[in-house]
Parts: sequence; structure tokens; C-alpha cells
Amino acid sequence: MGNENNRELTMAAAISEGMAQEMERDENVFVMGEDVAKYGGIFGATGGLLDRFGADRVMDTPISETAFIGAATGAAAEGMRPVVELMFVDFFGVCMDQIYNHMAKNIYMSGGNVKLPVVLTTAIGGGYNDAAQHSQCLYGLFAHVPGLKIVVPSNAYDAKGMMIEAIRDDNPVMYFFHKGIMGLLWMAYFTGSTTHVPEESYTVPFGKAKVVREGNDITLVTLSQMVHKSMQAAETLESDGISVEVIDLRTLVPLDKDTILNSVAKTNRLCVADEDYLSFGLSGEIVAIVAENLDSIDLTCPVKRLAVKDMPIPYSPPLENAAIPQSSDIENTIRGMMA
Amino acid sequence: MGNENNRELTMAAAISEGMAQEMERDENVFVMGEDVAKYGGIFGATGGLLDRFGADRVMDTPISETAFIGAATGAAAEGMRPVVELMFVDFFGVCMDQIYNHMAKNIYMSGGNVKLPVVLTTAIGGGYNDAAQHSQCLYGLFAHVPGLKIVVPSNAYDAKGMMIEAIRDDNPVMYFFHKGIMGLLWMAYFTGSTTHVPEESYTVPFGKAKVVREGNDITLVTLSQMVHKSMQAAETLESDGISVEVIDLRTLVPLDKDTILNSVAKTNRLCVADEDYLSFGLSGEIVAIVAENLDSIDLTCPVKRLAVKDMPIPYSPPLENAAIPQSSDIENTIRGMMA
Amino acid sequence: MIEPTTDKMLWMYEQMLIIREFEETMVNIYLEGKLPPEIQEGLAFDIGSGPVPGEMHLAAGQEPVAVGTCAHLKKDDTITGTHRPHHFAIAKGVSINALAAEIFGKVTGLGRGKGGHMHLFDVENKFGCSGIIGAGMPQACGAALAAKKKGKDWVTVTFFGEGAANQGSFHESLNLAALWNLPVIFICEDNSYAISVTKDESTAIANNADRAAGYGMPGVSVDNNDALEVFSVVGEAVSRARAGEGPSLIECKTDRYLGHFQGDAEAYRPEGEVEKLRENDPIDLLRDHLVASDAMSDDNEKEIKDRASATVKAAYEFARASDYPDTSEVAQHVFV
Amino acid sequence: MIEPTTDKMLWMYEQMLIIREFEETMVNIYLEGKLPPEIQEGLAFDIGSGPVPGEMHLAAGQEPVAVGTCAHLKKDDTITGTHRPHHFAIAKGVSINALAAEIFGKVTGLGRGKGGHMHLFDVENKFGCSGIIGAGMPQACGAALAAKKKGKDWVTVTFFGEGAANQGSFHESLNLAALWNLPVIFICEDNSYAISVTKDESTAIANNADRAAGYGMPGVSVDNNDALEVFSVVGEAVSRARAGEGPSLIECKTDRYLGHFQGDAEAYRPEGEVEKLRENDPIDLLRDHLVASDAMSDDNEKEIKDRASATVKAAYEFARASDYPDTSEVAQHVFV
Ligand SMILES: Cc1ncc(C[n+]2csc(CCOP(=O)(O)OP(=O)(O)O)c2C)c(N)n1
Ligand SMILES: Cc1ncc(C[n+]2csc(CCOP(=O)(O)OP(=O)(O)O)c2C)c(N)n1
Ligand SMILES: [Mg+2]
Ligand SMILES: [Mg+2]
Repeated sequence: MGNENNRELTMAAAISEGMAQEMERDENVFVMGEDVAKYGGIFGATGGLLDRFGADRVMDTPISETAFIGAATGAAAEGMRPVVELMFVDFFGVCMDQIYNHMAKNIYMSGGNVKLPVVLTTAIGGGYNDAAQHSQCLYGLFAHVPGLKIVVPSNAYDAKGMMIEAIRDDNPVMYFFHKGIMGLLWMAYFTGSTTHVPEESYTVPFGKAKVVREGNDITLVTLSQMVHKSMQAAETLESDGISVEVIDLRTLVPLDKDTILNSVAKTNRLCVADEDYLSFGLSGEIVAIVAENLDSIDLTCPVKRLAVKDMPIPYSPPLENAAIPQSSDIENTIRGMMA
Repeated sequence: MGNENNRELTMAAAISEGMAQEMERDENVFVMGEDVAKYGGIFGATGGLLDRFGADRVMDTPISETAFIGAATGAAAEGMRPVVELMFVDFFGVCMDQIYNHMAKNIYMSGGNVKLPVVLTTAIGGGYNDAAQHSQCLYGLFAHVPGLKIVVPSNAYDAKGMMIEAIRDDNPVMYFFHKGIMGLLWMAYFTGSTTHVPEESYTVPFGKAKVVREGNDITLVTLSQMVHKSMQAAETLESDGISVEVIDLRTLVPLDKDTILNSVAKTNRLCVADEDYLSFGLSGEIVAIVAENLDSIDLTCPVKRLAVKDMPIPYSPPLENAAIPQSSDIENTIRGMMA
Repeated sequence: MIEPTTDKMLWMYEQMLIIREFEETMVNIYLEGKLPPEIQEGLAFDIGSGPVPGEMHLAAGQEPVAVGTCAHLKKDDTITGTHRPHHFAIAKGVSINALAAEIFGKVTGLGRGKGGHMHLFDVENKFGCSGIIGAGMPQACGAALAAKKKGKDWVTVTFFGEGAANQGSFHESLNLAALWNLPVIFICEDNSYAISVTKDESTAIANNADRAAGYGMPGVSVDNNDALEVFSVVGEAVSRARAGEGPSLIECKTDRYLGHFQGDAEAYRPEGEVEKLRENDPIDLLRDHLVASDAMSDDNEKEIKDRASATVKAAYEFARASDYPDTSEVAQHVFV
Repeated sequence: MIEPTTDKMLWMYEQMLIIREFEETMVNIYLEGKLPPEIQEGLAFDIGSGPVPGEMHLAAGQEPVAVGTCAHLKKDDTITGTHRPHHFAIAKGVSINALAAEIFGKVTGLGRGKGGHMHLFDVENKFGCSGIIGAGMPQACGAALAAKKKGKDWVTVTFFGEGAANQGSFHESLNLAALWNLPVIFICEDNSYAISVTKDESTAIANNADRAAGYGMPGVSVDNNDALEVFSVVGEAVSRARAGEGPSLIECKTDRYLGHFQGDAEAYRPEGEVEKLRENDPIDLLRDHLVASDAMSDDNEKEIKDRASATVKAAYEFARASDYPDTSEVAQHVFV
């Protein structure tokens, strides 16, 4: 912490600070979910809120995701601004109807008459051996179905700004935080995710990807925790004279196609590094965007995608390690593309 | 009908015939779902089965998709071979956890010890103004999550053979039939879907796409009802001297990459025509497969994708017509690519 | 027994007439352009043709549930309805013109034609519905939670069929509503059928009202499809909810006169069942009560009937005369 | 009151000892390599390190539910368990070696290391479980349906927590089981907590057993975490199910001695609560009963205890000594 100008926060603290500032500003904002109150959220995203705002505004729920996530939609339609947590994204299957057939579609089906200012937060990602039902990312699946804005921060600064932006949005926003960058006391994390976070309220706009590292030889498109693995790989590759441009997508809906296209137009090579499932998802979309623009872009070599190769996430440490792309996989893939 | 050698069946009749022959052959096969018995399935996929096999083997269920689809998994684990219907794929959100966290993952999580011979059938597609919650395809979403074989027939011959193949498979198979090719008496359909169907039992293997029309100028990858729209477009284009190769994917998992790659290597142009949502889904995957092979494939022009452009399906006829790709859209797109 | 005032009763009667006429007129409108099937040889009917394509679920016979409930509701009270939503919408005060226009897919419709008949949203009158079975209950809990948080005495009513009562959302929502003491009233429209599946084939017990005990809330069953009895039972639940005394579950046995959707061959229905049901028509019942209690003269009756007919006629005329949305609207309103 | 034979009682006692030792030994194993966190400065603990990474839910204190139930089950009977599954697996007769090896992620594990502690599958002993709350109940209905179709007298038991009882799958499954008269027994392990959320904060009524009436099935509550009482109540339900008389709901109040998962700081627990709970330990209770009824001598007791310890020790040794799966296995078994 120390000096305010340099104040550093974990991503978890940044998220809860964003929520707190909006709760302060607007009495319609409230938080609900399993273990969000007394426990402060299993991954700390709502830490400290109960003490500050009380049980009426920070509500623990039964294990009834259909009911309470549907209730968030119902409350939002009446002018409240709920922030509701689905503890792990892996549990979406018990409540997907409320999410994608209602929260995501009611605005469109009403011809724009209904407003649904709801933020649905959820924990994603593996790397700590929680196996097939607790390690998925699935942001690509939610980006695929229309009507949800999809936010996937990689660091504390963005996390706070995008949380505030999300709460102020009159549309449903799904907000995905990767467990391995929250800065938890009980899980190893990429320290690059703990950053300077201004105390004052600020927003980070949706639909603007960030070039987190400039480079000339290849464009590496990535997001969430994989940004940190990508940066590690890029640093190693630099010492071998390979200059990697790393793009942090930050939001999937809206998607910043221009930043991707401009970069690939410059580097003429594209690699996508993703922790979601490989086929029919995020990585294919990024590639397709480039392939649709091959009149203005030359590719020096075929594109490459790194992702979970269409298997459930295995539990056993060596298997999980093999299933989820690692820094070294990114490195090797890019070396192969430069050969 | 007429002569057996030319016997034609609608896709609905072909599907129920496939089920019936397997029920005859194997007493472990049974059918359950909402309105599958007395009603014969809202889209006729189980027509006639109740009369033939009785209420113990053709079971109407309550509107409890989580319970009865989960029960299908539980029964399959004990050696039964259930065929279970989710009336419209659009309802998956009330039971997705049972489908994707259990039916799809239990085999893997058990290290291959559990077998799950279950077929989950479901109706897909729009074109008859049933609006945002009853018109989706969503096969791309299920192809994205690992552990489910994904079957998407476009005609009666394939439908019967793939139904029998599905029932005999020891893995969970999701079987998607498009309402607009079932040959229903109450919904206009593409008559090309009603085909000759042999009376005897036969299988159509998974993972083999079919070149349903050969051509040299462009490869048009498609599936399900969109095969028929594609064939219409291809015929029109032929009269203008544009030779379109049309590929019917038939299954998404496993996906026949070779047929796609071989075709595009020949035509040097790729268009994907799909009725699912555009972004982060099927069409991107097909494009990515080609973009990953640009060392052996030359593309004369950027690829193009036709799909539902990331909006819920609107009800109003002119809007629905604009939302879902039509024959004329395929035609125009391909003309543009040849210009 | 809570008795409605004469005015309320007359309102209920008129609303039932409007609903019945709206639904029964739709039976014919729906067939326009579908029969004979010009679209394709051999077809009996084409669901995707005519001025009103797609599925059509009508509520003729089920009017008592809608009017007996809505007679207690104010504009600020919320309703979440079902895939069979017209009667609820009309009784709640949703513009019948905008309702009809939505069903015709016109830009003057409630959702500019985007929603269609199962997806009606009226922000002003606080009405919504869904084509997904059981989906309204969680959202109703949220609306009720909002009222509580805002310190208002607004209540929320959520309707669902007896088929929907076996969907998981029922259980989760009733528990949540009771746990949080929410001002929400769960009203089960029990018309004995979920498409072709009878209640016996779907439900382990005879009365869904008995499930209320599993949530510690009152559960009442109304057995006679009588608008006055619905009025009485719902009245008590609304008072409880407004007074902060929490949720209730009410089950109304009622009758679906028409097919599950239009085009339903109803092979699953016992021969003559509908004719029997129609003999105890709830509109006649209320009419007789009004006449017997001298609350309605012959002139009154004629006036009300004429007005009801005119209302429905005007709505469908408005719908027909309206324009389709421009196709450029297709990409609008994914987000606001 | 159904009384177990002495042999059964001794079996129950030994199983409880094995389970307790298995769970309490795991408390320490789990911490290996996690403390002090060599991985990263400032970290208190690293969940992803050590021989047993990932979440770990232990059932110390909850043994009576598992053994009182499994004392009635045969190999051909099926169990679907929860995210807290070890006690059920052990009592059902799943190989404790293969169980331990799975928890260590070894190729000799039940799922060749692919599943992990929440995802244990034993086809031979007909045991499965899931990390998703409430997910076992529908699958249990399916197993029971299979038994019925095959004409066997097999029963299925599905366990779930009191937190899970508010998940929609509970409602759908109980209704389906009752409707189809399935040989399935729903056993709610009520340990008062769902992570940090107490039963009062999650459930609108005091006893989940009371919800059975909503499905027309018997519902019984066992209040004292006594293995003998669980044995008695479950025994009746198993007999009913085997006789084709349909499903039952049983609620067992029980005690979770440890955190929800290992690493849980348990700030939500009243000070001293666990110590209080441990004073009425169900293993001591059964021991005292065995001794008082002369069913177990001191020698017997020692022998049983030693055997239990040896069993657990051998299991963990087996697990440690086993190999990890080859990484080539990662892509295997998506399909069989
Ligand atoms: C989750 C879900 N499952 C199935 C359906 C298909 N469906 C539409 S209406 C209906 C029957 C509903 O029965 P009920 O709740 O009794 O209402 P009713 O039609 O009798 O008014 C079914 C099964 C659906 N729309 N949503
Ligand atoms: C559908 C779903 N929601 C939430 C969770 C997260 N979760 C895991 S255990 C648990 C508490 C379960 O409580 P209970 O059913 O009482 O079982 P207990 O842990 O007490 O044994 C929760 C909320 C989950 N695994 N699945
Ligand atoms: Mg009904
Ligand atoms: Mg518990």
C-alpha cells in the first residue's frame, strides 16, 4: 500500500472497492449470492461489504441459483441495480435459462423498453487442481449467446474500473474473474495482477482491448490469467530476439476487432492463447476475424491456437498441467511459428 | 412410399423408425420426454412408438428436464440405453448442468470406467416465427463443451442411420433435428429432406461430412436445414457459371476436418452458412481450421460467414427473415466473393 | 369470503368478455393464410404463414384466474405471466391495442414486434411473461424484493401452470420468497393438462396448494373456476403481502377450452370433454350472479357486451393497420 | 426401531473408525507442501500445492449417515453422493486404496486420477458422486428406474446436504420418484451449514423431512446423529423401496467437525461450537452401546481399532507409492 499514489490492491480488493463505491453512490445497488456476506465471497470479491453496508444490501442466498439469479433480473427490471454472484462459472448449468433466455433476451424482446442493469459476477479458471466441475472459463460460451456484455479483467486496475462501468450499465454484464489472479492469501497467483489502483472512482470503458506489450514479429491475443502467462512467454522470447505483441482483450462483448486487426496487419502472424475450450469458441472467433480480413492482412504463417483441447479438466496435477496451456506452451508454439 | 426400393420417408418418420428398430433389437432402449408418448413428440420424432412398445418403454414425463435428463444419465450408467427428448433446444438452460457437467463428463472423470449410452434428441431452428426462446440452433454451444457427440442430420436417410448409430454408441450423443426439415404436416419444409430410406436397419458413421454437391469455385460449408438453402443458392449460382461445392457436416463432434480442408484446397474459397449465432461458435471454428492450414491452402479472397448476427431471434416476420440467413443471402455473399 | 363491489364485479365481467372475445377471435385470425396451405402440397396447415405465425396459446376458459386476481392489483403491482399470457395482460391493464399489434409482429406492438405472443413486456403496467415454463417465478421474487427494498407496498403476482409446478424454479422460488418474506403471490393455473400430459401423469399429489406447507406459507385451492372465489382467495393473499406478511401459494382449478396451441389435434382429450366444461362457463356464472343480485340490467349487459366487442375489434384493426418494423430494427435493442 | 445384528453393529463401528481416521489423517496430508507457502511470498497457504491439491471436503462427524445407511445396502444397490463423499464411498465398500489414490491423482485411482476427490466413480460397487450441489438426485432416479425396468429389487440411495435441499433438482427428483414409484431413498445430511450459510438463512422451514408431504412420500427426521437410529429409519425406507412401495425422504441432523473445506477459516462459526459438538461424538456413542450390551470386549475394540488404522495407513501408503498417469492420458476417455 503505502503512498496513495502508488497504492497497490489485489484484484479481489479492487473489485470489492468498485462495488463499495457504487453502493455508496447509488442506493439501488445491492449484492447477493452464496457466501457473499459473512464470508465475503469465496474468492474475496465482496470482502468487507457486509460490515459496511449491512445485511439488507449484502445478502447471502440459499443454493438456489435459478431463484436468486432470476430474482436479480426481476429486481433490475424494477430499477434496482443488483450485483449477483454465481460462485463458480462451472455451475451455470443449474441457472442458464434465467441467464440467457431472460436476463440476456428480455431487453431485445421488449423492443428496448425494459432495462436490466444487472452485473453477474463469477469465478473462472483452473491451475489449482479443482478438476472438471470447478476449473472452467466458459466466457466464450456466454459471449456466443447474444445479449450479455462479457468482461474479463486481467488485473486490479482494470477490474475496479470495469466493475464500476458494469454497475452503471443498463444492460446485463457478466463479469469473470480468474481465481489465479485475485491475489488470494490461499492460492498462488500471478503477481502482475496486483496493481496500482486509484482510490477515487473511475471507469474503464468496454470494447477497448489493450496492447499490454508492443512487438513486431507476432500478435498474441489473450485475456484474463493467460495475459500473465503470455507476458512471461513474451519476455523469454524477447531474449531470443522474437518480438511479441500481446493484446489483452479485456471484454469479449463488445469485442475490439480493430486492435486485433491493426496488430496482425503489422506483425503478419497470429497466435491466440486461451484457457477456455478450444473448439467452437473464443479462439476460433479471433482467428475468423482475421481470416475475414485477408484482403488487408498478409499472414506469413498459419495461425495457431492454444486452449484446452476439448477435454474436461482433469484433476491429477500432471494431467491438468498438460490440459491447460502454460507459458512454455506459448513459448514453444511461437518459436515454431517463427521457424 | 410405393415400391420399397424407392420408399420415401420424412425425417420425422425416419427418426422414429430408427428408434423403433433399435427398441426391437435391444430391450434396454427406451424413450422418455415431454409429450413423446401419446403425442408422439411435438415434432413427430417418436410417432407411433407408444402404440408399438407400450407405456413402460415410451414414457411421458413431467416438465422436469433436470430430473428426467439426469435420470437418463443415471439409467445409462446402469446399462440402459435411454433416448431422451429435450423438446426444444432452447430449453437447455433449465437442465444444462445435468447435460454438460454429468452426462458429458462422467466418462472422463471416471477414467473411462463409466459408459453412458444415452441419446439426447432435441428440436432446433427458426423460420416459422416462434421467436427468441423457441427458434435457436445452439449446436455450436454443445459442440464447444467436451464430452458430447453432436449429430445434426439434414435429411431422412442420414437421420435414420445416425439415430441407430447414436443409440449403439456407448457415449452420450446429442441429436439435433431441425423443425423445418422434419416433413411435418403443419409446417412448411424443404422437401429435399424427405428421401429414400431403406426399411432395413443401417448406420451412418459419425465424423464423415458429405460433399452433397461438387464444385470448383468455392466451398460452402453448412449443415442441417441450411444445407437445403445452400443447395438452392448453389443451383442458382450455377446458372451464372459459379460452381459451388456444398459440404454437409452431418456431425460436429467428431468433426471431419479433412473433407473441409481438401475442398478448400481445391476451390481456394470458403463460405460458411449457419443458422446458429455468429460469434464465438461454429462458423468461427470452420474458418479457424482452414486458417490453421494456410501453409497447404491458398485463399483467393477473405472467408465469409453467414449466421445469426448476435441478436436474439425476433418474432416479426420481416425481422426474423432478416435475422436468419436465407438462400438469397448465401447467393449474394458468394457472388461478392467471386467478384 | 371477500366480496367485490358491484363496480369491481362489473369490471370483472367486462374483462372476461374482452378476454374471451380476444381469444376466440384469434382462433380464426390465426388460421388466415395457413389454410389451405398454399405454401406446400400435402401440408394440412402451415404454422409459419399468415398474419399471426408461430405458436399460439389461448386462454379461453381460464379468465377467472386472471380477472379474480387482477381485480386486486394496482398499476404498481407486478405480474409475471406464462406462455399463455393474453388473459393476464388484458386484466392487468396492458394496452390491448399494443398487445394485438405485438401478436401481429407490428412496430406498434409492446415490443415493436420483436417479442411476439409469448414475450410481452409492458414497463408502465409492470407486466412481463416468458415462453419458458416456470421462468416467471424467480423474476417475480426479484420484483417483490425490489418493492421491499424500496419500502413500497407493491405486490407481485406470478402465474404458472400445474405443469410448471414440477419445474425446479417453483421450489427454489417458493423457498426464497418465504425465507425472505417477500410480497409475492404464486398462482398456479391448474387446467389439468401440460400439452398432452395430464396432471395425474405429471404430479405426485392431487393439490399443488399442499406444497405450500413445505415452505411454511399458506396454500389454498380454488376448485370451481369461479371468478368470485378467486377474487376472495387472492384478496386475502394480496392483503397479507401488502401488510408485509409474506408470500402465498394459490391453486386455481380452471379449464382450457382450446388446444394447447392452435393446430393441436387434441387426440389426448377424451371425446366430449370440452363440451362438458363449457356447460359450466365462468362468464355465464358471473353474469347470472350479476343478474340475480340485480347488479346488472339487460341494458347494462348489452352495453358491456357491445363495449367489449368494440374493444377487441378495435385492437385487431389497430394491429392490422399498423406497419411492420423496418428490417433495420433487427440489430437494435440487443442492448439499450 | 429396527435393531442391527451385533455383526452389523461391529461393522458399523469399524467403518466409522475407518472413515474418521481417513478424514482426520487427510487434514494433515492436505497441508503437506502447502505450508509454509514456498510458492509465493505473503501467501498463507497454497491450495494448488502438495500431494493433494484442490478443494478438500471432509466428513468427520457425519459418519452415522453413511454407515447407518450402507449397513442396509448390497453391492447391486446404487449410491449417488456429494462433494463431501469419502464417508459414503468407504461405507459402500469402494476400495479405500483406489479412493485414496484418486485423491492423490494417481493412475491407480478410481478414475485414473482424472476425477479427484469430488468425482469418484466405482462401477462395480455402484457408487458415483459430483461436485455440483443437488446433482445426484436426478441420476439416482435414473438408477432406480433402471432397476425397476430390469425387474431387480435394487435400491438407490442419494445423499445431499441441507443446503442442496433448496436446489431445484430436489423438487423435480422427489416428484419424479414419487410419480413413478421408484425405489430411491433421498437422504438429507443436515449439518446446519452450507459453507457459511446456516440452515436458518437458507431454508424456510425447520425440517426438510416435512417437504416429503408435497410429494406424497414418507418423510422422517433423525435428530441425534446416532448411527443406530439412522440404521432403523433407513432400514424401513429400504424395505419399502425393495418391496416396490416407492421412495422415501429421510433427514439426518449431523455435525460437521471440520471446515467446509480445508483452509476454511470458519469465521462464521460460533466460538466453541465444534468442541461442544465433539462432546457427543457418534463413534463414542456406538462404542458405549457396544460395550454396555456386551457386544464388544476390550480386546475386540483394540483389534477393530488397529485394523481400522492399518486399513487407512495402507490406503495412504498405496496412494503415495502409486504413479501419476502419463500425460498422454490427458486426451483419453473423453469418449470410451
Ligand atoms: C422449460 C420448458 N420445458 C418445456 C416447454 C414446452 N412447453 C410449453 S407449454 C408446455 C406445457 C405447460 O403446461 P402448464 O404449465 O400446465 O401450462 P398450460 O399450457 O396448461 O397453460 C410445455 C411442456 C417449455 N416451454 N419450457
Ligand atoms: C450448484 C452449485 N452451487 C454452488 C456450489 C458451491 N458449493 C459447494 S459445497 C456448497 C455448500 C453445500 O452445502 P450442503 O448441501 O449443506 O452440503 P455440506 O457442504 O454441508 O456437506 C456450495 C454452496 C456448488 N458446488 N454447486
Ligand atoms: Mg396446464
Ligand atoms: Mg450442509
